[in-house]
Amino acid sequence: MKYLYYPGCSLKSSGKLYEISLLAVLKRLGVEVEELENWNCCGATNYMSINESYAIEITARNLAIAERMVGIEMIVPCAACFMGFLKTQKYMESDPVTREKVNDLLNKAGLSYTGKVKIRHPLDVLVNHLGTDALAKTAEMPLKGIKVASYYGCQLIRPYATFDDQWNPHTMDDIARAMGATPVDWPLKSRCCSGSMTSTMTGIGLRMNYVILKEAKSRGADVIITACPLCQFNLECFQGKISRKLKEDVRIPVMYFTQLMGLAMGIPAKQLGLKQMLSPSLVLT
Amino acid sequence: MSTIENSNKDWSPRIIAFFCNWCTYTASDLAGVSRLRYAPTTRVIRVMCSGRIDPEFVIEAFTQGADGILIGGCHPGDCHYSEGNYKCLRRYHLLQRVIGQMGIDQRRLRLEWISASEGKRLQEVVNEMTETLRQLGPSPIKEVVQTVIK
Amino acid sequence: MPINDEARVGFYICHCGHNIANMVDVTSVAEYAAKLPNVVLSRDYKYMCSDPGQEMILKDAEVFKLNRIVVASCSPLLHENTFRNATAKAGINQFYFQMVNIRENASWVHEDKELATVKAKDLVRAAISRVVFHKALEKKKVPVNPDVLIVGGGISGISAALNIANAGKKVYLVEKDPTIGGYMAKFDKTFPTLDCAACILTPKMSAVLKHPGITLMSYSEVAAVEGYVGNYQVKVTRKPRYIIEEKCVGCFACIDACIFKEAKFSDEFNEGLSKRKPVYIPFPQATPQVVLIDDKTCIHFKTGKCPQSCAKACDRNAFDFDQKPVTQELEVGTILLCTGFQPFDAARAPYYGYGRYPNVYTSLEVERLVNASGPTGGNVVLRDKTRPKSIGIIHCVGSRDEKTNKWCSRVCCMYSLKLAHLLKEHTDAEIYNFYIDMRTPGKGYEEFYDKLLNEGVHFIRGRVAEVSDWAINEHEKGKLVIRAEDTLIGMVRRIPVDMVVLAVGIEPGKDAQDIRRVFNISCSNEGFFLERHPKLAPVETFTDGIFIAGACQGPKDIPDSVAQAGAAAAQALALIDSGFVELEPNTAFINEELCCGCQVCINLCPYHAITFDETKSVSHINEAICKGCGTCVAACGSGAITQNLFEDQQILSEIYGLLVE
Amino acid sequence: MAQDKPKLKLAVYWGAACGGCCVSVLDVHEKLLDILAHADLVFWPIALDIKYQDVEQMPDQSIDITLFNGAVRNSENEHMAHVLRRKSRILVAYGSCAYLGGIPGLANFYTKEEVFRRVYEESESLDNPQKIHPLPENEVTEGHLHIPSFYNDVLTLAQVVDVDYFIPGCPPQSERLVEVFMDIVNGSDLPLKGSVIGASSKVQCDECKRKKSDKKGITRFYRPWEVTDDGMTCLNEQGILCMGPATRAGCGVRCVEGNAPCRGCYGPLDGIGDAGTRILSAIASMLDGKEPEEINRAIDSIVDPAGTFYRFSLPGSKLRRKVS
Amino acid sequence: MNASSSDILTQGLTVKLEADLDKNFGETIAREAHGEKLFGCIQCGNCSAACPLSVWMDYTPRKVIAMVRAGFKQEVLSNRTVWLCASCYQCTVECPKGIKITDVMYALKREAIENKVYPKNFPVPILARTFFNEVKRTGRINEIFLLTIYYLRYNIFKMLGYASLGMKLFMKRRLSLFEKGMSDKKEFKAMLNQ
Repeated sequence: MKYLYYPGCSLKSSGKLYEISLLAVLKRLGVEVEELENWNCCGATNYMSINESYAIEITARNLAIAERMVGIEMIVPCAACFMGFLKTQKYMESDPVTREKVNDLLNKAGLSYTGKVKIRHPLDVLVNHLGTDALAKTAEMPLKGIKVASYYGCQLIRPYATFDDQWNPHTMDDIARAMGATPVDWPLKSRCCSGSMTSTMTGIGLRMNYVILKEAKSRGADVIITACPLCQFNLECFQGKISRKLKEDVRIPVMYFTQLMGLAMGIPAKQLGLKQMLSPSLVLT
Repeated sequence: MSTIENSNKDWSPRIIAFFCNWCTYTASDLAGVSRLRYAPTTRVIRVMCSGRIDPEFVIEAFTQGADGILIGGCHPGDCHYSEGNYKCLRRYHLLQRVIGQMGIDQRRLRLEWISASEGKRLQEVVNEMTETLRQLGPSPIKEVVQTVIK
Repeated sequence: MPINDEARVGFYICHCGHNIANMVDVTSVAEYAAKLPNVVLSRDYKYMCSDPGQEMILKDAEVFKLNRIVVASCSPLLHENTFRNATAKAGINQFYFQMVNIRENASWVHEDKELATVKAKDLVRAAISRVVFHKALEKKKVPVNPDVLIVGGGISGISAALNIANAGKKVYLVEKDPTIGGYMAKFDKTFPTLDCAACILTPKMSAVLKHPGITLMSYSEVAAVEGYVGNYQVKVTRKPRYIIEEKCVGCFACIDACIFKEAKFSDEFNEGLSKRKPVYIPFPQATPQVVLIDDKTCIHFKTGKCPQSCAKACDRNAFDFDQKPVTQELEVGTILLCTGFQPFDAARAPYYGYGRYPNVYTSLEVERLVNASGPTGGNVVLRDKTRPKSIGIIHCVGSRDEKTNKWCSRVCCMYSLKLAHLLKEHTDAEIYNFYIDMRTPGKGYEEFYDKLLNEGVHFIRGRVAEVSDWAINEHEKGKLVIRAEDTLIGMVRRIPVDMVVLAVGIEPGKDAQDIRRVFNISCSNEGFFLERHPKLAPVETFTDGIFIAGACQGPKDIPDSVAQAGAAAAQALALIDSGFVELEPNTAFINEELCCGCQVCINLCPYHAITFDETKSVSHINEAICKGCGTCVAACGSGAITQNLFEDQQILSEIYGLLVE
Repeated sequence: MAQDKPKLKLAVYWGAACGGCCVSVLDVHEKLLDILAHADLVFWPIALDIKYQDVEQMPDQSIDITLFNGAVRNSENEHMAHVLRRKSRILVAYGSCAYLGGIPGLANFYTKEEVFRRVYEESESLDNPQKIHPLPENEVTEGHLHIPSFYNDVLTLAQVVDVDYFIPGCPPQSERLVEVFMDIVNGSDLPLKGSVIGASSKVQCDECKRKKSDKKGITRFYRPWEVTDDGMTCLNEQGILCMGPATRAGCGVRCVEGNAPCRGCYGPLDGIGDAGTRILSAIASMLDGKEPEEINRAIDSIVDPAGTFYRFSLPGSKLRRKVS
Repeated sequence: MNASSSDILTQGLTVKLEADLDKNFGETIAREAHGEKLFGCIQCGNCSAACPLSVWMDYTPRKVIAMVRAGFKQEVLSNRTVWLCASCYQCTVECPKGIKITDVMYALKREAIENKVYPKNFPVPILARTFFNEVKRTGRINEIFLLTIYYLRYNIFKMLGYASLGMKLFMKRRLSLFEKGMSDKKEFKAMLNQ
């Protein structure tokens, strides 16, 4: 089993721990990945705000390269990149004007995209391809008694993704369960974390993260797991500041789901980047 | 020469449409009642069932100058005469092969299942087919048939 | 193309007021037609279907010795018969007529008058070149069987059955459930008059049972329908109740005697809010008053090891555990479909928490809760037996939504108001109605809304985005929080309540598609049965002799359902009283001189109308059985089969006419 | 034999033909003597040394009957069609090629260029390194050379000149020829001009002795060598594509009698506009299957559908030739 | 100003005169947002209630849609509602009329930038613009550079608030100044510069 792999900018910087833990887990599961050559930024939400055609074009370029590398399926772990790819595919599929225009540009750069690449999120690959039974077998040190609040954020499951239930997503819960932990049912699973607003509209951004942290804690969660570098960054790195500013301790371990999996699989903490975390570390009993 | 070519508009194709009485013809009535606008390219011939459509009608229409032929019947399982549409489907697929071998672009012959309630679908199909035929341009068939090259 | 010098065609084009004339230049079409071969006369007229229009044909036929008539106007499905009759009155065989559809097929669907006119001319030319080859034919008259089949025993089916039976006709009423009554039987009060549903429905139910003209076939379904208008053969399958219906008197001794001392199984009639035993009667006033056994839960059927205490308790020996489905054949002339609707499944709107939060109810569940004969005896309590102090009623659940059902379900606003009133009355709770638009078009409906506005019920105009147990303060703790924008104020509101009522919409029954196939009728896009014309033929279908009424045709409240049932009954009676129907002579026949006996055609006929004559070694079509689809015609390698009204030459001339000036 | 009537003048000519039709005339065997008792052969290229110029110099209408076999393929064929029309009282399109185009008519699936390329450039048995194509006009050392020009379209006789009667068959049954001829000699009422003569008014199945039933339900077709024919059952019912259901009888069901499927050389019945679509529709009506995939699987087993259905009738069909 | 500004009512806070509307605004935005069906909006407010940020907006999303189609161009573009949209798509998936409200918001952002009428010194568009230029320049994003440039443009003092967090991350080796860029930027740039 081999996939192409598009890390995106975040996984190379602030989301570095996502990349190393993801790669460690995939390696353990025997899933081979090959990084997309000479990839570029997906444009994220900002490109859509400034110039939509550019946003589509630069993402299409990545798709074209994937197609050239005969990568039929490509893993995209960052929620924003993932959504951006799906959106680009959707536009190119349904809008002939966009399709032609983008292909024109691609052709001039010596590329072409015919729509063959299938974009998959690691959650999709793990749960729907490998299956939770297979995952459970790899849990050498099951996380007995650990209560996990899965936090999906927004763009991972909507509006285009189809690998999980849009209204009540469960793939991360499935994984947590396979790792021996207990998922917590809570209503804010897919509520927005404010994205980059923690840097722009700080007051609002912090407050939005506050309600998420607080609700997870009040539901008895020991840890929040995420599948998006920005969600993880916001929830983890700002929780100290939030606790100080709002005078309420909302600190709680916030990990990538891959870090949690790694723990259960017995992958050394260092290889999962657990030593580099800012939030409290998960206490294993 | 048909009247359309004599008009001063941009070229627009002529589609002979064979519609079954129960589903597609009714859908075309529904499109009318719902005032759904579509390209004025079709000329409907009503038959009781798509099973009545003789492949010869299609060839005849082509040789008389039709740019496209649209066959409309009930959805599989919904035929008013229980299975006439399947009989149409079998003839259609074999005919498609033959017209392909005859050098006729197979997009000029189209079969669509359009139920009595699908006025909207009828509108889409006619517009789509009109667009396809516009891109294909006027059918060369009539001229080829009438002009012997020695 | 061959020609026919004998034909003298009279051509007429209709303005249809402005309907045609606005988009098709009718005078230029008329002038154009006048110059076509065989055309003796060409006229345009404001309304051809009017009496003067038809008179014109009569007079012209005589003066100009016409023997063919072509009318360009609306769809033949609408007025072909009108003009055929006019043709016949003019002394011309009615099949020497051809209609050109330039309204539905041209003026109503195009925007370019020039092109629409060109199209009209092409169509007219085709009709004229076709009509020349028409042949004189006769319609076949077939008597109408006066018996009527009504499918569905809800309020529509019940009303129609009584209407028709009271007119002295025999009615078979087939109901798939063990009792008639439908959804109305579940309701407590009805809007806007608040009269009790049971009080007005149950007398009708027993009237059906007692009526000598009505044969009630409950727990039965129509398996197959054959034949045609006036002469349908229907197969009805009765499901096994395991009780001999004629013997049971409804004493319920068996239910008391059931080996299950406690009722254990979800009670369908109470929407699962109470329990019943495997042997049960759906509700006390069920009609017929006959118990039945649910073989999925009965110990006898599951293990074979039940002492059958129920059967032993029956002093009339009404039990028969070996009952099997029984199929009965009926012969009827007309059929009324009153198969109703199904409520929207609230689980399909996961954002409202149905099935996730126990205190989220559907409106039907609340109907049972407020009902004095319901599971709580009319005492409105939550699942934990506490009384709600605040209740949110969410309108349009499943309706007006592209993700679920696009249409307005028409009844939800009114029944939500009714439930608000009843809940207020029963609990004195704070009640919030969340609506998108308040729709109260009906007699006394707006007045009912006025009444509610003054009863202290809150109205918030905004679609609820979510119901959740996410509390952001003490006030919200332990409650269900409804989040909606109060659009009239422009602010988002979070309203914590104890109970949420989802006003679920109306959608086509889950078996609507199967029913449609059995009866060979059409459904509109959303899946409701399609009427022949949305305004002028609202209870007829495209299959002659089959009528529709009630919510199977579209969302409807009780008064409208009853009214439509009356209309359908009147249509059926009119057909029966006319005594006979005329059949199109569009049948096929085989020319024995050409038939080679290859038998390709025989299996193509869905009606087994074609048989092989071994002695002559030719095939033969029984025209009484032939329905005129023409599929055999296209299959004949010898060209030995001809379909009346759709002969090869007629269609080829039409093609030629369309394309060649 | 009484010689009170003057002898009829008879001509036989071949256009684009294989020669089979001429042989079929010889195949009347000793009946030829009966014919010659009543007729003089005035022109017959394969048998008599009479030149075109001789025919051109005959008075108009001086030939009583001309049997024209072969399609019109080149300027020579067309020229002689016009000459013979002028010289003959009755012009008969004799055989499938003259009647509907026949086997040479299959060239209408190609253009003249494609035919030339195949014949003069690609043919396996060819030695033509310079890829020389024939030219109608040529200067050679001996002088100006003219050869007939090759047409792009193969034509039926009736597409070139007015034809009185059609005798179908590849080749026509010799017995039929004698019957027709004797009718004319005996002065029987001649059939309507334009009729197909010497054949039946029903299709092959009428005369075919094989057992037919209403169970067609074909799921795939076989070429004759792929299955063992039971010798009794309708070939189509066994999946062997037989053109019998849409082909005029008159040959004595010869192919099927020889356990080979009918190939359609007698053409369609009167009033059938297009032979190919007629058999297409009949064959499609025998198919089984409701899913497009199933149907197409069955169709895939028909080798060259258009070539099969229009094997003898392409130039005489509605489409006449491949469009592009 | 157009003639109606002299109207006596213009001093009112809750009055809008026809002459001051941009009647094509709705059409323009609908087209920009890929033919979005915003004219099919039934003003149910679901978007507003679903939006996690609407409580901080000047106008709720529902009201924005109403204003767009009525032609309140000035008001819509110059307020901060559209810039508070975090593109979480909650409104889009919930809209009963299938309006892709998030895409409408994107279209409004682009329109605002084009018309240069977004709120002055408002951080969101500044970050967006910075991000845009960075990618255009290098093909990828280095968050340290991105944020530095952003704060330089927006408000250098605000950056101080993040200094300690930045330092912590830097110490934990979670941020670095030198990340591997694209190996070949030529064709990427060529594509964008066309």
